[in-house]
Amino acid sequence: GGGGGSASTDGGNTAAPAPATGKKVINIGLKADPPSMDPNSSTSLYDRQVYASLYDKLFDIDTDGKVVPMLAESYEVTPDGKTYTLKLKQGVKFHDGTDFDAEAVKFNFERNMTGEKSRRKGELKFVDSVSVVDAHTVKIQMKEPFAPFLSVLTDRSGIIVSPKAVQEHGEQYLNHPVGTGPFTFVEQVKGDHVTLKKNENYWNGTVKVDEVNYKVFTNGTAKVQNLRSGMLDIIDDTPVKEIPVVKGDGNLQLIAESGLGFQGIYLNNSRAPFDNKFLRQAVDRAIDREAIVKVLFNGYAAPAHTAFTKGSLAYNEQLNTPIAPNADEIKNLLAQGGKPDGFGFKLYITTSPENEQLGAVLQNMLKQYNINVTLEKLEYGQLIETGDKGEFDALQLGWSGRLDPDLNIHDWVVTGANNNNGRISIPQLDELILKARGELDEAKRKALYDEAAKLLQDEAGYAYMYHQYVLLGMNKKVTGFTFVPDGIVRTATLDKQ
Amino acid sequence: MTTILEVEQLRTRFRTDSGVVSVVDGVDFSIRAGETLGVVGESGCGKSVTSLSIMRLLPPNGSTGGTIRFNGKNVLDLSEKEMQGVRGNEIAMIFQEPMTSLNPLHTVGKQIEEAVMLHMNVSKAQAKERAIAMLKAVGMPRAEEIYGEFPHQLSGGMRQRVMIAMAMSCDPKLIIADEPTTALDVTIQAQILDLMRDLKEKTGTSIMLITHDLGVVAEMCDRVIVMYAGQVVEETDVDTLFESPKHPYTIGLMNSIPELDEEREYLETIPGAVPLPHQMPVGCRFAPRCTQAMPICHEKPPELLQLNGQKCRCWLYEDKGEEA
Amino acid sequence: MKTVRKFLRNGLGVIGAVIILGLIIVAIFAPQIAPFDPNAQDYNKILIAPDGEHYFGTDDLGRDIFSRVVYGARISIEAALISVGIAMLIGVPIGLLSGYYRGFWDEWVVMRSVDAMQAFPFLILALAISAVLGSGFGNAMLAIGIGFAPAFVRITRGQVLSLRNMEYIHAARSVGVKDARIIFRHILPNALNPIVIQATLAMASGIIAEASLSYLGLGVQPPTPSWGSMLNQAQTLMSVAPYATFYPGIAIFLVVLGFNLLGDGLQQVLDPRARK
Amino acid sequence: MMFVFRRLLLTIPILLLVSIMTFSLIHMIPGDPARVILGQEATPEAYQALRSELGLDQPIVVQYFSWLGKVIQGDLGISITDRVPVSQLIMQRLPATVELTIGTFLVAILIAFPAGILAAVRRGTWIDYTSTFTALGGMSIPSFWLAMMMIIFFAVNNQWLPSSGYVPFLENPTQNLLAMVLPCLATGLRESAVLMRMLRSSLLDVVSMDFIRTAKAKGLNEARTILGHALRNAMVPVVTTSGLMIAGLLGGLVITESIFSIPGFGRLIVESVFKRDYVTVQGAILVSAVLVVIVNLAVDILYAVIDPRIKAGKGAGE
Amino acid sequence: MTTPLLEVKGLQQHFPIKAGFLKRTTGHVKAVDGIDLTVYPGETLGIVGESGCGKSTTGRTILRLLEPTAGEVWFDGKDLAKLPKEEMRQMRKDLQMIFQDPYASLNPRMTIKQILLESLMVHNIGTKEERERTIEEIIQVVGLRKEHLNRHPHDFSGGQRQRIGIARALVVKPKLIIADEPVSALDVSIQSQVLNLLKDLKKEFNLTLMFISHDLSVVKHLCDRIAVMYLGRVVEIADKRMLFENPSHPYTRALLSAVPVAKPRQKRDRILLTGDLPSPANPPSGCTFHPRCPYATEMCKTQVPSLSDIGEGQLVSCHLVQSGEIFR
Ligand SMILES: Nc1ncnc2c1ncn2[C@@H]1O[C@H](COP(=O)(O)OP(=O)(O)OP(=O)(O)O)[C@@H](O)[C@H]1O
Ligand SMILES: Nc1ncnc2c1ncn2[C@@H]1O[C@H](COP(=O)(O)OP(=O)(O)OP(=O)(O)O)[C@@H](O)[C@H]1O
Ligand SMILES: [Mg+2]
Ligand SMILES: [Mg+2]
Repeated sequence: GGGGGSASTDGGNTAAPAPATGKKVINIGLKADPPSMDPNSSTSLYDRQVYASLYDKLFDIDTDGKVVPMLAESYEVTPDGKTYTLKLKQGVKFHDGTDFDAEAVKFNFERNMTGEKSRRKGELKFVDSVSVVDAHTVKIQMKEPFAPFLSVLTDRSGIIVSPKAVQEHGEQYLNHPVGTGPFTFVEQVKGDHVTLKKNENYWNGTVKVDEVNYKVFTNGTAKVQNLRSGMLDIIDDTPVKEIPVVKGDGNLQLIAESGLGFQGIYLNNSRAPFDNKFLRQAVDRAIDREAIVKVLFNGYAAPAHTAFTKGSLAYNEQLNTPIAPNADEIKNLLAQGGKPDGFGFKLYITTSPENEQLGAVLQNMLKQYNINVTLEKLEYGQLIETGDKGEFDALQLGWSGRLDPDLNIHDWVVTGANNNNGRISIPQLDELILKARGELDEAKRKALYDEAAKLLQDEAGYAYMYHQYVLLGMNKKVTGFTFVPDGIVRTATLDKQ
Repeated sequence: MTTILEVEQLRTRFRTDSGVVSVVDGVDFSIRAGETLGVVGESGCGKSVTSLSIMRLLPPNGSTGGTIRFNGKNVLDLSEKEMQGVRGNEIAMIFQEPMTSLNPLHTVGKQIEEAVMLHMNVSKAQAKERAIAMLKAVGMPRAEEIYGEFPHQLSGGMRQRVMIAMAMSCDPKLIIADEPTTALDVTIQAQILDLMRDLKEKTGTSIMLITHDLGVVAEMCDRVIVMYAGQVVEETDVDTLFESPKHPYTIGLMNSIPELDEEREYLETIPGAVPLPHQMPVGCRFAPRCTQAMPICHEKPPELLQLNGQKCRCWLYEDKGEEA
Repeated sequence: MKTVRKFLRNGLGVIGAVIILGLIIVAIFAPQIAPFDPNAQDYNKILIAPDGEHYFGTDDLGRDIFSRVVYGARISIEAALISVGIAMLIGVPIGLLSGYYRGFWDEWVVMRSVDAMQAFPFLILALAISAVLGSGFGNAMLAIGIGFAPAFVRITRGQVLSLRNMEYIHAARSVGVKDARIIFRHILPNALNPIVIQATLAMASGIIAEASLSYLGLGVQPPTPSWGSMLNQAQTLMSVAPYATFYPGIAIFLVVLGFNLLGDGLQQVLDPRARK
Repeated sequence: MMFVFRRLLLTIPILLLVSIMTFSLIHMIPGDPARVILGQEATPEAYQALRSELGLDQPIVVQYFSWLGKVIQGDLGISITDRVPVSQLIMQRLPATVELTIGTFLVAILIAFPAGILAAVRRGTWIDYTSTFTALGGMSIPSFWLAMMMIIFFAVNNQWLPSSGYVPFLENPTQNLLAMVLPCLATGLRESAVLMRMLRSSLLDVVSMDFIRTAKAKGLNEARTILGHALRNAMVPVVTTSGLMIAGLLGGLVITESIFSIPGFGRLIVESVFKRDYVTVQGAILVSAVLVVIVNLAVDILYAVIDPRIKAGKGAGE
Repeated sequence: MTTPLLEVKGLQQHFPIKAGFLKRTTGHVKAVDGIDLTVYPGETLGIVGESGCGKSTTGRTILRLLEPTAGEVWFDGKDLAKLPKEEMRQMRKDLQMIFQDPYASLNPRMTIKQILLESLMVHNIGTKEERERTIEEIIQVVGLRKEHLNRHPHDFSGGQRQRIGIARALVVKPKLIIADEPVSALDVSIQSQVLNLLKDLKKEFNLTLMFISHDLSVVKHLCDRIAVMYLGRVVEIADKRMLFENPSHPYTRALLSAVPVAKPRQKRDRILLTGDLPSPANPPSGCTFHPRCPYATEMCKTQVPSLSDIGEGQLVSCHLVQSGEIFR
């Protein structure tokens, strides 16, 4: 390694803008365009990266994955779990100079709960009302206890934007975002970059860099090249194949940590062949997760057999450890399922090269047991729609993950839930998960999830395969970085030598 | 009269897909100062190739042998640069198709001027003056206007006048006119031939007039060579040609043309067709079509014989003449 | 026969024909030529650089790139033939009828549609069509075929327009031959040369287009080894395994070159304009 | 200028057809834009709400005409997914593509002209064969593969040139130009091959014409014959090809733009197709069609400059 | 007099000139502008005139290869100009054409046999065997051999091709043949072969022929009556002998005098016309010949002369000749 050192000495294209203006600029490479600067309507992971610079949330996640107050000073919950009282930080101002206060919080909640274009309604559906107690206290009344609530507030639903800006720009707010975060909005060129500049009056410590640029690089190799050449300081996602390059470069470091999400296969429980539990099991058991992790990710992913990752409250190492495929067992399952000579099904995947490889590997693995997989690529939007309509045998789609266990499982497996594309319907499972959702005691909650996970594994309703890693690539000149399990880069503390 | 052009044993070959073909094969003739030499023959007999060989303007797959002596020097020995000094200056050409022989994108005036500037060492203004004068000389009405017009604005006859003006513009000693009126209507042809005759009388240039129309030959030429399949088969002055043609081909040619002022029930014909360049007969090239062919005709090619002022390539006259 | 001999003398065209012949042979005998099953994954042999066993190395799933390239020839040939076949099937009849009958339909419907279709950037058009049809080899072919069709309409129509004024067409009409027979017996055979040339050249573009669509993720279904999809996958390996990008690309290059050379050679021999 | 005006009128039906084709094509693509926008987090109510907000619940013809009505007033609409005026999106993306197109075109001309002229003049010699073969080779390289190879060689292995990192010219000219080198070369080489062959064959056609013989018979040397007489006559097909090329590049640099991470116009269209942002796709394709039309118009005007016969209505190019 | 086989009355063929990009019709090329002709059975009518005067267009319009703009074409009791398409197609059996360019008038992709058979086939003439026999006969009639039948046009020389073209016209035994410059593309030695063949055939089959040419000597050699055309109109029609002995229209005279004669030293009074043939898109007013006519008067500029008999069936379209002012 280290041979690539010439890159950083190549002044020609190394962060050329910085010396020219004497500004400290951090350039962050994103895999895709962040579509919306308005958390109210956002649905993209890439938005969330930018929000970390632009906005603050009521709560945040710390490095251990614990929920900690951010714009909230402190909070209280009534024992029935139905009333939350939040004390807010004082002296915080939005970028437009207006005050952050209880009214603003109420405004944001209401906008998220009732706004016509709000994509936050689902997350906040258990909130009944929000009332201002005093200028820095709000009270939130829940319809029923909802354990993941605070965790929800560590994300987009917890972001407080400037009510004034919203009123001023209306529909166009997403192009004129105003938050309380460490950086203020300068411009966005769709598909290319978002530029933010230092918030001189940041409430939470001095911001050390003058400017943050989020640049879109759809091509992974190019992104890594730019990291090496110094054009980028941080990249959100290092392609697995490029990891050796990053690691081999003395100026760079790789931050590889397990993320919160999972990837797996929806098996359509509502129609043949996967209305047959044994056939589902056969497929589930035939997937060699270790091999997938090794071959496709070079070890930079974790085998999965549940929806929960390390750091999650519901994580159970034993349950999550996949069982190596056993030919006899699978044969048996096939026989039980009435297909002793094997069977075939169609698996929908997305069009990305990585996904194609995954498909090819799965195909190869299942073939040994006479399970013939026909692959069909669908473009992402179509894939989602196909999943929604339930017109498939099997479909590969995972989840980027949230901290609270409920947000990783409820929608996927509860009868009729939003993302339950596999049409899983196990009354007992539904019961367990709904119960866990209202359970505020962590230990009891975990026990419920363990039971649910076991049940789900036995039913093989959804074939979990692996937990993806967060693979940040970073120039060693960047300091002040701390990793938070949601994989989002907090820029407030960053500096550059 | 002095001889200005003397062509001896001219041989032109082309590299083609079916091998090397000899298209002009041992052609001899000469042109004297102030005379008009007619070159007649059917399509494909090598008339144009002969003229292009003289100008050294053959396409890249062609090569020329023999001597072409112009004003005493062998044209084939000149460097390309020297040759450029000859073209347009001492020998000028007029081509068959007035439609396509002018550059459609340049004005008529510019195209004449270009030749003048190239050879006459004059200023641009003088060149323009000369160009206009030439246009007037070829009988163009509105010469000043025509100077600035593009070829497509002119009719065929006018374009041919422009070509003539261009050819005459540097006072060449020889003008090679390759079927200058074939593409024109008879009434226009009459105008152009008239013009050429006039100009020749005024300037005394020699003209090599290529044509397949015996009528044109009769009207224009002093002497004539008749070509067949790349060879000269007969050479004579114009009167003799029409009064007592010698070569069976010439005779056949003359009798196969219907005439306006005489009535014939049947035309004479020459059976068969011209041989292809790569399938030339061994003996006399005309023998397969000749009604008077003798055994020797099919075996040995005849030489061009001298018969008191008339030349003829035919075994029939072997005893009567001497070799040219 | 003369044409054949003439073509044989056209060196570059012959090279093109030889390349394509070679490709066809490789495609037919792929199972005999390829040392490995193109889809067999060997996780112990991931990303092995080219050596004596794996001539072109292995890819990130441990598949033998050489074998995949060999099998890819099949897809390429099919891509070339099918896409151009579709384009001709659509374009040639429309061009024939439109050019022969002229009039309102020709001027305002057919030609304006052709104009409109050609106003789309080709790849975008193919992309949109294949997005409509869904991914997959057949649909990609249909998309490319539809995308190429306007070119065939144009070239056929152009031919018809020049041929319909030929004396032998007038002759046929004056003899009393019916329109359909004139179109198919007299015009079509004589319009064929430029169409064949265009078809050959279009095959070259067809292969590139298939590769481009595959590159954008809309090509054949995995694990079918198509050169385009191999490149698509190999692009993630650019810095670790450049050879994985190299060989499929070279294969595409060679075949496209083959078709281009052949098309060029045919043009020299068949196109009267270039014949001079 | 009546000529230009009529020419413009003629493009109206084409533009209409283009818009209809785009509209129907995008609407035929399976996958509902609302679904795509909402992603995995959609509730059925949110989905319905978004559909009606986007006007997707209206009959398709109504949607088309309401869009068209706005377009006629110069309003390309608001992007479904980005919520910005489509015109703004396009304006943000065009500069990079225009620059790339110009660069590509320059590369193409700089190679094609000398090579094409030389090959035509030295027809049948090794120069001709070499350049013809090279050109056919150039045409045969998939440009995205060439791009990859160039990245591997110039950027990954040697780091001589950046493989990406477009910045607007005004922001940082050096870096902008450096970043443009590889993309322009990668596409330009292929285009130069096309152009060179065109120029060669067109020149050969012209060189065999009678008036070239006339020019030579006047005593002009080869250089003056070719440059003074042949070249301009040979330009008509070359101008056509160049026009088509420029028009094609403006919307068709999709792959180059994505390999080199250039925020260009082609990528905007592709991204929008994938996002089902049909308002943007329609707007962008309409703009690209208009560009094609403008380029064609420019080509036609150029013809008239090159060839005096055109103005007289005796089309030379037909 | 016998009844005419073909009677053309007021035939017009105006080609629209489409200009601009909207292809609007901005004018008309009046290629044929009101022609009257009669052809009697067994005769050969020659049509001469300079390039572009509308000879070919006349021929093609009579055969409805071009749809006439106006006028009547009476043939066999029917007005061809108004015949429905299919009836016209069947009618073509009786009306055949020989074309100018022997290289362009035979489909290069068909064998001679196919070309000849096609004529018979489309009109359902004879059985298969009869057809074969017919074409074997006809190919010999035009001086070729049976072996030639299976060859393609490119295996033949120009003269041979023209023989094939003639065979194609003859094979259906038409009542009228229109020959459009059938020899002008041929070399003189070949031209005479074809002319002789035509003359033979005329006798043998008692052909009725309309022979179009720009070559006066050829027309004179072959034809019985001759029509001289100028700018889309017939300016003079007369019996051959009459026309050459007593050409009456000034244009006819100029034309005759312009033909170079293969008699050196023979000095002739040549009438040199000034200027070129005007464009048929914009023909001069009155008598279209007046701008070039040495005798033109004021009347010629304004009044269109009509074709009228000046005796012995000689029809001339000239005010001055008709009024006896010149050449009478
Ligand atoms: N570039 C060439 N390559 C091969 N053969 C050629 C070439 N140019 C001319 N020829 C052949 O040379 C022969 C003589 O041609 P040339 O043009 O001199 O005939 P011509 O007597 O001028 O006929 P025409 O009356 O038709 O003009 C022809 O058979 C022709 O095919
Ligand atoms: N299809 C057409 N469209 C427009 N104009 C035409 C068409 N056909 C012929 N013309 C014009 O009509 C006029 C007469 O043409 P035509 O071919 O009948 O003349 P021609 O007497 O046969 O001449 P040539 O001796 O050259 O064959 C010419 O000016 C010609 O340009
Ligand atoms: Mg010639
Ligand atoms: Mg004609």
